[in-house]
Amino acid sequence: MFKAIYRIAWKDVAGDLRRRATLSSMLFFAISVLVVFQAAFEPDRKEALRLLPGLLWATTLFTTLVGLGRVFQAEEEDGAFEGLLLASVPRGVIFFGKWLGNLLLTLLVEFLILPLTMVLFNVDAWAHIPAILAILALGTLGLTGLGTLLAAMTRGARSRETLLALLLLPLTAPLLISGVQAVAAILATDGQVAPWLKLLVIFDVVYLAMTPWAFGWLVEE
Amino acid sequence: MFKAIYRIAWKDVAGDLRRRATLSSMLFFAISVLVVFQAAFEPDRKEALRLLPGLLWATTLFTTLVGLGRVFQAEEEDGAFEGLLLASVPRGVIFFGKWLGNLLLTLLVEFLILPLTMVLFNVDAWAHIPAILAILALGTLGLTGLGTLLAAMTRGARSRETLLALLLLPLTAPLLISGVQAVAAILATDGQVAPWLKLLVIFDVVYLAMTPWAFGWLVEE
Amino acid sequence: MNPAVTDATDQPVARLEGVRHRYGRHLVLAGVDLNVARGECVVLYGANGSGKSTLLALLSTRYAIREGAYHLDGLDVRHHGQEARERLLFVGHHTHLYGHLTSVENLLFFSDLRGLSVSEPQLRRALDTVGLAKAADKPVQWFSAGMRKRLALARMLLAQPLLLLLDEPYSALDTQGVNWLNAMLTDYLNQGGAVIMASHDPERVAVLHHRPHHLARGILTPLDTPRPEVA
Amino acid sequence: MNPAVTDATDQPVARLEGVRHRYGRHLVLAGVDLNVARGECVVLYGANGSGKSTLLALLSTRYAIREGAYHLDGLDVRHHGQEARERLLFVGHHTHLYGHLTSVENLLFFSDLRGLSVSEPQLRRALDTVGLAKAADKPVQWFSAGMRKRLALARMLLAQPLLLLLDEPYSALDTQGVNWLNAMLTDYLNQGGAVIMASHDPERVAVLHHRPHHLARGILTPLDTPRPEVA
Amino acid sequence: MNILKKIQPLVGLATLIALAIGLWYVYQAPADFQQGGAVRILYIHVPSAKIALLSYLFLTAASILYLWKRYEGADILAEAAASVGAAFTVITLASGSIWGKPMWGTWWAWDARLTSMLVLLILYKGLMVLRHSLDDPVKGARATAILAIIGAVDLPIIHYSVVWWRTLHQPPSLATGENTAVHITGPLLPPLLILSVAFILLGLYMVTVKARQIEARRHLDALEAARMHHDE
Ligand code: HEM
Ligand SMILES: Nc1ncnc2c1ncn2[C@@H]1O[C@H](COP(=O)(O)OP(=O)(O)OP(=O)(O)O)[C@@H](O)[C@H]1O
Ligand SMILES: Nc1ncnc2c1ncn2[C@@H]1O[C@H](COP(=O)(O)OP(=O)(O)OP(=O)(O)O)[C@@H](O)[C@H]1O
Ligand SMILES: [Mg+2]
Ligand SMILES: [Mg+2]
Repeated sequence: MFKAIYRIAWKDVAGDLRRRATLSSMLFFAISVLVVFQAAFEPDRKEALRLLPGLLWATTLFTTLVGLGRVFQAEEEDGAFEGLLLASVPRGVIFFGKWLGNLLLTLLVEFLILPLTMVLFNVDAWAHIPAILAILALGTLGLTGLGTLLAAMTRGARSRETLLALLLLPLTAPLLISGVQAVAAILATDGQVAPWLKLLVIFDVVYLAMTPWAFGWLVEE
Repeated sequence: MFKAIYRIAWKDVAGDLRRRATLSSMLFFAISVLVVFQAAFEPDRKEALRLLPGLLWATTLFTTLVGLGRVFQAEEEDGAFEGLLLASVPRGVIFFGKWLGNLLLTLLVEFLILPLTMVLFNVDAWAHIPAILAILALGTLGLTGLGTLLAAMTRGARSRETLLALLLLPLTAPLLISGVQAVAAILATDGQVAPWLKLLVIFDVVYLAMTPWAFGWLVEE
Repeated sequence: MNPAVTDATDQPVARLEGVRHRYGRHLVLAGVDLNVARGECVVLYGANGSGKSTLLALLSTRYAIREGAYHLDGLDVRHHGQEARERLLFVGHHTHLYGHLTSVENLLFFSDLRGLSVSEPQLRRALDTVGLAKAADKPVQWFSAGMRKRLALARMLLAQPLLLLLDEPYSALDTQGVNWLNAMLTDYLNQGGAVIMASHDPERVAVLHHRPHHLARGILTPLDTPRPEVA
Repeated sequence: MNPAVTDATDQPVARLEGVRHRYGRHLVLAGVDLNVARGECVVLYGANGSGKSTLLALLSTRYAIREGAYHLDGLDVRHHGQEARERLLFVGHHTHLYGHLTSVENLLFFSDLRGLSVSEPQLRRALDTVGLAKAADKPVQWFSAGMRKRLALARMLLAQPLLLLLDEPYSALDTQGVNWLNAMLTDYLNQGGAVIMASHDPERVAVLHHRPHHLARGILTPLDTPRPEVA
Repeated sequence: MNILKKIQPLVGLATLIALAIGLWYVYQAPADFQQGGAVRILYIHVPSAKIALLSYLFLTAASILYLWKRYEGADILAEAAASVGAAFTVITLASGSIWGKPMWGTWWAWDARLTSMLVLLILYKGLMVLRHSLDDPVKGARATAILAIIGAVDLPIIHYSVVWWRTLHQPPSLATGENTAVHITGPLLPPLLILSVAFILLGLYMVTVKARQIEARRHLDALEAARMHHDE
């Protein structure tokens, strides 16, 4: 069973890493999002510190969103997803396989863009990097879990990207808010991180408990 | 020839409007992007006025980006794009057809989100709506032109959405900057709009002159 | 090949009773009964759009049985979907292949998902059998129609299914491919496997010892003649 | 049907000379010569992966001719791609259909792109001919394999191509569909059209008056026997 | 591509000589009274910035040639130029940032030159990724060439939009590359000139090496394909 999870994730990640394209293109995509924010909002140094949590999370969100299309793309061709469903593994395994591949790539990108954001926006918060990373990772668990489910749901839908985004953004709004507040609290040094962290954990637990089950329902025809 | 352009655009737009899904989901997507920005940056009223141009353009950009995947999605199934290329119309006509459909939908969404943004962010700039719309439309011409070309280019690519975003964002930087500055200049009342408008026009002319030609090269095999 | 063994070898491999299926309100299957025993090959004929592929999708558990009963190897498929999937293999219109993986990797992925333990030499031997030895390490996306079909069929050499479901298996295959497929199927049937296939090609099926059926207006009726398809 | 007329009716419809094609550096066609006149049907046989579909893609102008010459109706296709596309119709492995449009809309889209002026009754008559009258206003995405194929072939009733290119046209068609297709092709050939098709199905082509060719190792050779495909 | 094989040792030798002379000069050159030893970064920074930009010119020319004449050699050169250009862009950005910290007190500022350089890096990256994301090498080559040309038209627009953006109405709060008080005169100049030449040679050398490597890889792929096809 773990072999199957691993295999599915491997197929996605290896297929991507083989071309060494995905990771670096996600990274550079994230950088260009930062450039867009800079061009759009032109924060000065003080403002940048205030906007940092928002910048980080908005970038994470868009990067995840844009990456989600990829998750089931390979499954689109020639009925590959049907083939996956005909395999004699529980549906949950298929879901976890898909999710794992997605999670790994997203986490890697986040870890890389955090220092970059600080450099580009001139924010001096190097001491807080581990804490911020932990919060990002915590949020990403739930975000990619829900995202993977939604990607499965919108497989084959017309205007798929739009639909995916449309569903993901409102559902993850609470996650986004608690993530932003948690990072802001850490940067403020006297802020209260605990309640926001609790909220993040609740989201993760809820989403990760519900999504494999929902996935099973979804693919039953 | 115009009939063919119209037909291709019709197929896309009608197919989308028939389900009434795309337009409204694009619209709601745009709204959720605004909500994300609100949650991420929490601007106060004064700040919101300063951020308004950036908010509008960033939302436009992400909406276009997410919509681009759709442009060639219908062509993906069962060799439909190949079929289009086997039609006895010049390649430019195919390009313009695809572009037109995309342009119309994007413009519609922009026109709808502009008042929404003002309401959501509590910005009082109602008098400037026509001017802002004109600037948005001007920018959208070039943006969708380049976007359609890139969407054609990345047809069948792995991690397509990421790639598309990666290519589109840097190339549209001047558009974004001049668009943001033009809107900011209008809001500032004493700002200089003309030079930015000139830049927008240059950008449009360059892209709309180059892209049909590039498309022809692209599909020649 | 050595189709998976069960205790009660006398019970039918697959048994359908009064299976009905509708798309929306359009009734495609209006009560289908079918019994397939070990070593038997059932061929479904029928006009375009008569519901053959739908029936195979139901048999493959891809669609859930809503009305009627389906037992595979004595198991009620409704409640034992996963066990049923372990026992069957479906090669349909679609090849279920990943374009960015090579032939070997595609087969490897397939066998890992099924929990089969096959070594790479075994895989390569299977590829050799289906005539793809030279294309073993080529990404599948460049394959010609027939090469894809061959690769999809190569799976039956790895899995040892109790029931084999084939949807128009001969399409896209060249003469040599058809001969090879028929030889392989004969082999498989002799070893106690069961086959259900949909086809429009009585000439090619003729070589196999089989029971033809005809699907029309949602009803499946056995045929006596070996060349049954009438317009 | 009334295939497009040109002045010089004695010149071949299509003439290939020394056409070579490579994917990357993999040479698939190593100098192919072919002449097809009005009223002629050329059938390409060959093993899986021998390059039949590639040859048809070149003939359809989908791939550009890099080495060798291709004249269609006297025009050099290299410089008159668009005019060439006006004169030919290609129905390949893929059906070029849009799932979200209905049958009628798909045909309408096709004829608008080709600049044909067909009325809706004409469309519906064509759909009737191919046996899809009942599915005329159904979105294509729910069609069975054979129904898609029929719809793709219905295009030849609307366009009046000089040259018809078919890649495995019989696959997925039921017996009635095969008969109907053969009748239609005979008709078309009698009226002076030209056909080039790839097939693995000598039995079904047999009804047509045709010139078989065999493609192997990139070389196309005419065959005398009507049952040419050897392994 | 036989020429490459011939010129490669020559270019390599010239590069070595120029680098040696240049570095010797740098070693001899006085430390700047304002910046101390840090000024030596200049000798890496400025030449690599030049190569990063020149590579794009070269890439554009190769792309046009490829689209026009379909020489595979032009495509190989384009692919090589993209990766060499990207490498030098990274060096420029990194050396600039490292220099910026002591000079401006910050790693990064959104000044015209810096921003357009960052965009250039993303563009290079986009070109490299695009080529490998399309599975058909010919399609990949063609798409990359087209994008490179579009980028070439766009880069000046980007540069000027960024210049105007920063100078038209809101003057940058931080000092910018061009305006800083580094006057390259006197003893700083000769080593800089020599090193610029040396870096141009180095860039050329890297392009030839990379091009030959790409050519070898493509050849290998072709042999592999031929092997799979011909032992029938
Ligand atoms: C990340 C930061 C930086 C980037 C991306 C950058 C980029 C560039 C580029 C592209 C050029 C070449 C312009 C041309 O040849 O047309 C250049 C030249 C130059 N840079 Fe930087 N630079 C950076 C930081 C700095 C810093 C911190 C200094 C010193 C205070 C500096 C000093 C110079 C000087 C003196 C030149 C040569 C002037 C000229 O040729 O016009 N740069 N830089
Ligand atoms: N886009 C491509 N890139 C690389 N190789 C390709 C491509 N398309 C086809 N090939 C290869 O070219 C050869 C010929 O393929 P083609 O599809 O023309 O064969 P075919 O004769 O139509 O076979 P079939 O009878 O199976 O349909 C095959 O070996 C195939 O792998
Ligand atoms: N997902 C679906 N939704 C709605 N209708 C469908 C769907 N799939 C198939 N149908 C309809 O069900 C009928 C049976 O389709 P099916 O694919 O089972 O036919 P078939 O016997 O396999 O035909 P063929 O010989 O052409 O492959 C057709 O009329 C088809 O239009
Ligand atoms: Mg079927
Ligand atoms: Mg073929």
